[in-house]
Amino acid sequence: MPLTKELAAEYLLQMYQIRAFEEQAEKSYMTGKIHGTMHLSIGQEASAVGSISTLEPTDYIIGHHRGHGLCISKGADLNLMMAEFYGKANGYCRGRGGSMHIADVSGGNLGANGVVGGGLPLAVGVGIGLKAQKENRVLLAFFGDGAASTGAFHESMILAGLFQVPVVFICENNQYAMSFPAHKWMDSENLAARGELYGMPGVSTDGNDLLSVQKVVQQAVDRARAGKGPALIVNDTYRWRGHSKSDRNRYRTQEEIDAWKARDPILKFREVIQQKKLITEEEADQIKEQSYADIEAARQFAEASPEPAVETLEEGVYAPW
Amino acid sequence: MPLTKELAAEYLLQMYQIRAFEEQAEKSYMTGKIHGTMHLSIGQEASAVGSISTLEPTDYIIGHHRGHGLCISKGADLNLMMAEFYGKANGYCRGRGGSMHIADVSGGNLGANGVVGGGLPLAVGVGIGLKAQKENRVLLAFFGDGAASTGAFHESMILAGLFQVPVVFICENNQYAMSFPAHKWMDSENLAARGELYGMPGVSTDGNDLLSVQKVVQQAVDRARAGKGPALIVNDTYRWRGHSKSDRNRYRTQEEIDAWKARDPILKFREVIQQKKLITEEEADQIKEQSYADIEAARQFAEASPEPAVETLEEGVYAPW
Amino acid sequence: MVREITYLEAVREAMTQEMERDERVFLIGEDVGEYGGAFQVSYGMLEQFGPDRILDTPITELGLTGAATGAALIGMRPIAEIMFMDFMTLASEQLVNQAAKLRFMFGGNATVPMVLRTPAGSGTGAAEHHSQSFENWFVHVPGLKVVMPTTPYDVKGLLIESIRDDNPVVFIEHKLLYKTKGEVPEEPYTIPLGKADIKREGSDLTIVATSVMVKKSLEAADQLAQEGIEVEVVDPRTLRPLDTETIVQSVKKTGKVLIVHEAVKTGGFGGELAAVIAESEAFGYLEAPILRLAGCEVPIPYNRELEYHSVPQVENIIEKARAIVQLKL
Amino acid sequence: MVREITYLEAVREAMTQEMERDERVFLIGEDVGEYGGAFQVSYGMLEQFGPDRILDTPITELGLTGAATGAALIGMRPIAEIMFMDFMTLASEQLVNQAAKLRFMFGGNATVPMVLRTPAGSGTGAAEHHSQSFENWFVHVPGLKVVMPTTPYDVKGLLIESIRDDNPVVFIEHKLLYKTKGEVPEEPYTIPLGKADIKREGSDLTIVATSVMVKKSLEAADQLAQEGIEVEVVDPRTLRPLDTETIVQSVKKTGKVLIVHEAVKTGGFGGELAAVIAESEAFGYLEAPILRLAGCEVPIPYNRELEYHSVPQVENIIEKARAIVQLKL
Ligand SMILES: Cc1ncc(C[n+]2csc(CCOP(=O)(O)OP(=O)(O)O)c2C)c(N)n1
Ligand SMILES: Cc1ncc(C[n+]2csc(CCOP(=O)(O)OP(=O)(O)O)c2C)c(N)n1
Ligand SMILES: [Mg+2]
Ligand SMILES: [Mg+2]
Repeated sequence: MPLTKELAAEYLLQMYQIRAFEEQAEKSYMTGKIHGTMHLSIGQEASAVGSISTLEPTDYIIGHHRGHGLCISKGADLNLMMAEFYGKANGYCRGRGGSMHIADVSGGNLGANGVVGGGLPLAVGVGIGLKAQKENRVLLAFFGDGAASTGAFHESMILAGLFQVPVVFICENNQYAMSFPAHKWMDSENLAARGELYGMPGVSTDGNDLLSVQKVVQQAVDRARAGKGPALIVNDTYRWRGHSKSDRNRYRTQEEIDAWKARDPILKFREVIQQKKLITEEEADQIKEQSYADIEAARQFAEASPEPAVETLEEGVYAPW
Repeated sequence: MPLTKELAAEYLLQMYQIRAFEEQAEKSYMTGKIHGTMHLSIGQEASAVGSISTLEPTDYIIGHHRGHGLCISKGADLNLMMAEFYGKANGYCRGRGGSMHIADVSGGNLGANGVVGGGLPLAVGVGIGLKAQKENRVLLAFFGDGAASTGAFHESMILAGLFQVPVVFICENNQYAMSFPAHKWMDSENLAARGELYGMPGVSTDGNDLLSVQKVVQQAVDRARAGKGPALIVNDTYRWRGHSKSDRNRYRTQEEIDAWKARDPILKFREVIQQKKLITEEEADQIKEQSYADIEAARQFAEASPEPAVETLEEGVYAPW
Repeated sequence: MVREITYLEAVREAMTQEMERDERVFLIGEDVGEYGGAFQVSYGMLEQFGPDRILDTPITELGLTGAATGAALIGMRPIAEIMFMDFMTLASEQLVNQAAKLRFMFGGNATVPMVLRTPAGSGTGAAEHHSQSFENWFVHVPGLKVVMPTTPYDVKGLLIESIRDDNPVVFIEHKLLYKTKGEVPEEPYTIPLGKADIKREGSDLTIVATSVMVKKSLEAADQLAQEGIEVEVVDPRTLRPLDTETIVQSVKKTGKVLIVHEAVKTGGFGGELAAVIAESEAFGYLEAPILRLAGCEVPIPYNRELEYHSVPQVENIIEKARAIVQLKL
Repeated sequence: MVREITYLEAVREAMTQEMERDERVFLIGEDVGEYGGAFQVSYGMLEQFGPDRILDTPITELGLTGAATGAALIGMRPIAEIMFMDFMTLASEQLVNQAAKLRFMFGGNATVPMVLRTPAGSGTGAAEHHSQSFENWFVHVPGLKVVMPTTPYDVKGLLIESIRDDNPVVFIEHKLLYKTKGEVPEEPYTIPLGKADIKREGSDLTIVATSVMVKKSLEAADQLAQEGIEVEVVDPRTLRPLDTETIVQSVKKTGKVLIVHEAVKTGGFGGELAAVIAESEAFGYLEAPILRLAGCEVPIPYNRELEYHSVPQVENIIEKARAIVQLKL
């Protein structure tokens, strides 16, 4: 679709909201307001927004443990999302899921997953269901480079190719699985090349360039919606922060991190749309401020929200309840 | 290695012994002397003998559920093997394993496996051990086209490529996993092409041609022994019999079966060596008779052998015992 | 008189009638189509329902189990078949971490209506990798329901109920029961999950048994009756949720209990049963220790004799039951 | 006085000393190298032993578990690490069907000396997929041994013993215990598998607890002592093989027993313990029902409060123990 002023502003806002959400998440954690762990997607904003901007509201996504950005791109309510991150009763999962499991089934977000690769078999099944339901919906299934090494990936790709499900598999290759460097066993081209062997197109792209991500994903989404089956896309990108709070960054150099920071997906997109005169410096700054304000509001909402009542502990294990 | 008279006779003998063993196994089953099930490798003899003829006696193999031929090629004692098939106390596994689990660890046969793909992760570990032990031994790890669709295959190939283990992975693609046709998701070329992506050479060959199998496997074995890492080989072949005794052959046509029978790996090899004057018609016939006599002797040995004593049931669960 | 069909036919009839009634129901598994399933359970269903509802997969236990889970998550009602229970080990991640937990993890805002069917058990000479029973693994997982039927009648009613249940249900069949016959009404009917069935009434001893061991216990009970020992045989039918009430009442009545299952004794479901009884009001009524008769501490061997002796048989049940009743322990 | 180190350091020291002693021993797992393991257990070992003995793998639980098994099959003595017990679901096929059965299946002509280490348990806010305990799955598998240590001293002795054992051993650590300190001799030593340890003597009640619940039970026991209730705390340490003797003797002495573990109650190891006691001679000495205090029937939720209340805490143990002793049930 053509990049209008409105869309350009919308994408920029979403990317800044993701960045702001992650920065707030880190602060909340550092100040002891959150226990547990979290996985920040700072540096991967273009992959999330570029991919999900191709969907209709009625379409689906399945995320992964580094999924805050995916939720926001899918249109999550920032308050309910932050409330869930805080483990509050009015969060998306009533405080049961937290950072790693934020989901909004009715909103088409089938959830993040704590098991690496765990969402891929689910994606095949969602695809089988979508085919049967004949409403021309599609699913974007996100996973990391680490997930690509799991048996779940192989079995899921085979089944997806076999049943020609309307699912676009998107690998966010941020170069590492915790400390394990993807290049030790594959790179984005190598991974994308497997698509053909699994019976679907495979393509890798610059995951820090929102427009190039959007272009390849749009093609795959259109194909899937037209009943032409699945596709495998690899967004080549990088996470700026450590894997999680336990990460001491022993496995990579500051030079490498800086080099990728110099390729900030948000600034890159800003430049493009400013050059194209789709937005002014001032408007862009306002959007940035706006997004940080939105997140600050979400933080206040979350912190003011109630804890789940202990008596409700066993609710939701079985249906009905 | 050059094909001498002796070797030609040896290979022919082994192939006939395999054929004879399988035919006897079928008879024994039909006459109710065996309970349980079995998987016959008639039609795949060249894949077993051609592959394993490249090994030193100190090398290893890991087999699969359709593994009788692999055991014989690795030099199994036909009596002990038949005794195990009969579940007798003096069989290779003291009657505990039976058709699907015949192993001879001290003889380098690390066993068949009842779990499809179950031997592949083991193969990676054997390779890691062989590397550490520095005795220049290699392992041939056999699996079927069905095993190639398992997550175990994907994870094992990645680990094998990563650690550059001295293991040659040999897929015996007999076109079906029970009733599931391999062509629905891959063919031998497609599968072999994955080798490169996993960091090892991949090649497919005519699995019914002993000499072409031997040629490609020999190259891979030499590479592995030289410390140059693993390889993936696909032997394109066919099983003449049903998957197991429960098979009603609904999923394939008699024409297809007949077409493959016309490509009998044993007759093919006989023709070649007779043309090359490495053997005479009479000698070949004698070898055939010999092999059937060997198997008949094994049958008699097995049937005359004792059942395991019930008091020994719990022996061998834990070491030591 | 009601028509008789086999346990296997009852499984097929339940699946077929539900697929005719509800188009969201489909079957997915290895060789469930043309082949008809390794045990011919789904034979003929491909012809009736076509490849869009009878999905043949390559060998992908983890993948197909997750596929069923994902389809259920968006409103389908899948039945997945794992060819042998031994391979549930490969499926367990998606079953335990995804199917069982998605609803709770998402705050109750997801529903996962699916059935995972699999045949367990020894006695077919299939050896270590095709003979296991470890139902207690799944009894240990909140979010799952576990059903283990014994008769063709129970199979049909419980499987239809399981398909209509809005939770993931592990439905464990037994290879040795597939060919057994029993009276089964032709029209669809349901049996509630969580209700035990007293398969035989008795006053001297309660035997709580599962799956094929119910059949063996009933045979044992008949022979014991000739000695004047009246055994009550309780079949939980559903292992999770468990009908504790029926079990406890029976033990209060008889004062003696023997637990029988095929799975290995240590760590098995018999421990749960013993604990449930020992912590209940039945404790005060116990006249003898709570005994378990279960599989030996071995993998299932190939040899027919060894295989036979690695799990409880009728004669073992008789002996143990007699010992308890006569308090000769 | 003996040096104090943490539980985590004890794990590292045991692995390090065995790797120095026996070059067949190596460590394989995800991020066990440069990263030092998700919990820093193997920190520094890559530097000492190099990449040929500290093998970093991609995310391949099934593959790396099978790799350890295969290496053991030809004479190596691998230690495999599964980063969180929750992912043992993915590793279970190779562990249960291969590692546990190869020896028996091959007629006793194979040996599989390996250790599979993994941290279990909740309390870190890691939610449903990083908090589970299901040790009873592996207790249920003949061919495996299962160890679940509580103190740094036990960790070192049991882990060295496990590495030297010729069978596959599942060694289950607890995240909340990693930072706890205790006296640990510097030189290598072993503690036999299958020997329980009486962590506290008492005459009024026997508590049989595992892993972190031993620690909580000891805290509870101290407080109960102030009320004049003397609790005996038995730590099996090894779950398979189980030291039934020590447990039975303790119950015979106190006449009352409470079983405490973190894993979900239904289908858990507590059932096995209850059954072992109920079928033993201790049965005749019981003055109260055998009670279990264990995890609630829920996946472990993220919220701190909910997480806290989903597993037994000191106050719950005190309450339950008091009720049993005072026979207020
Ligand atoms: C099956 C499984 N194994 C291990 C882990 C622990 N773990 C959490 S995230 C992670 C790395 C995942 O890498 P990748 O898929 O590339 O995603 P990224 O973190 O880089 O975004 C690991 C090993 C897990 N959650 N699941
Ligand atoms: C993990 C697993 N799933 C299913 C089975 C049941 N099964 C036994 S053999 C077989 C087909 C295997 O096909 P392939 O690997 O091509 O070997 P082939 O039988 O053709 O020689 C299946 C599905 C099994 N043994 N293991
Ligand atoms: Mg990554
Ligand atoms: Mg095949």
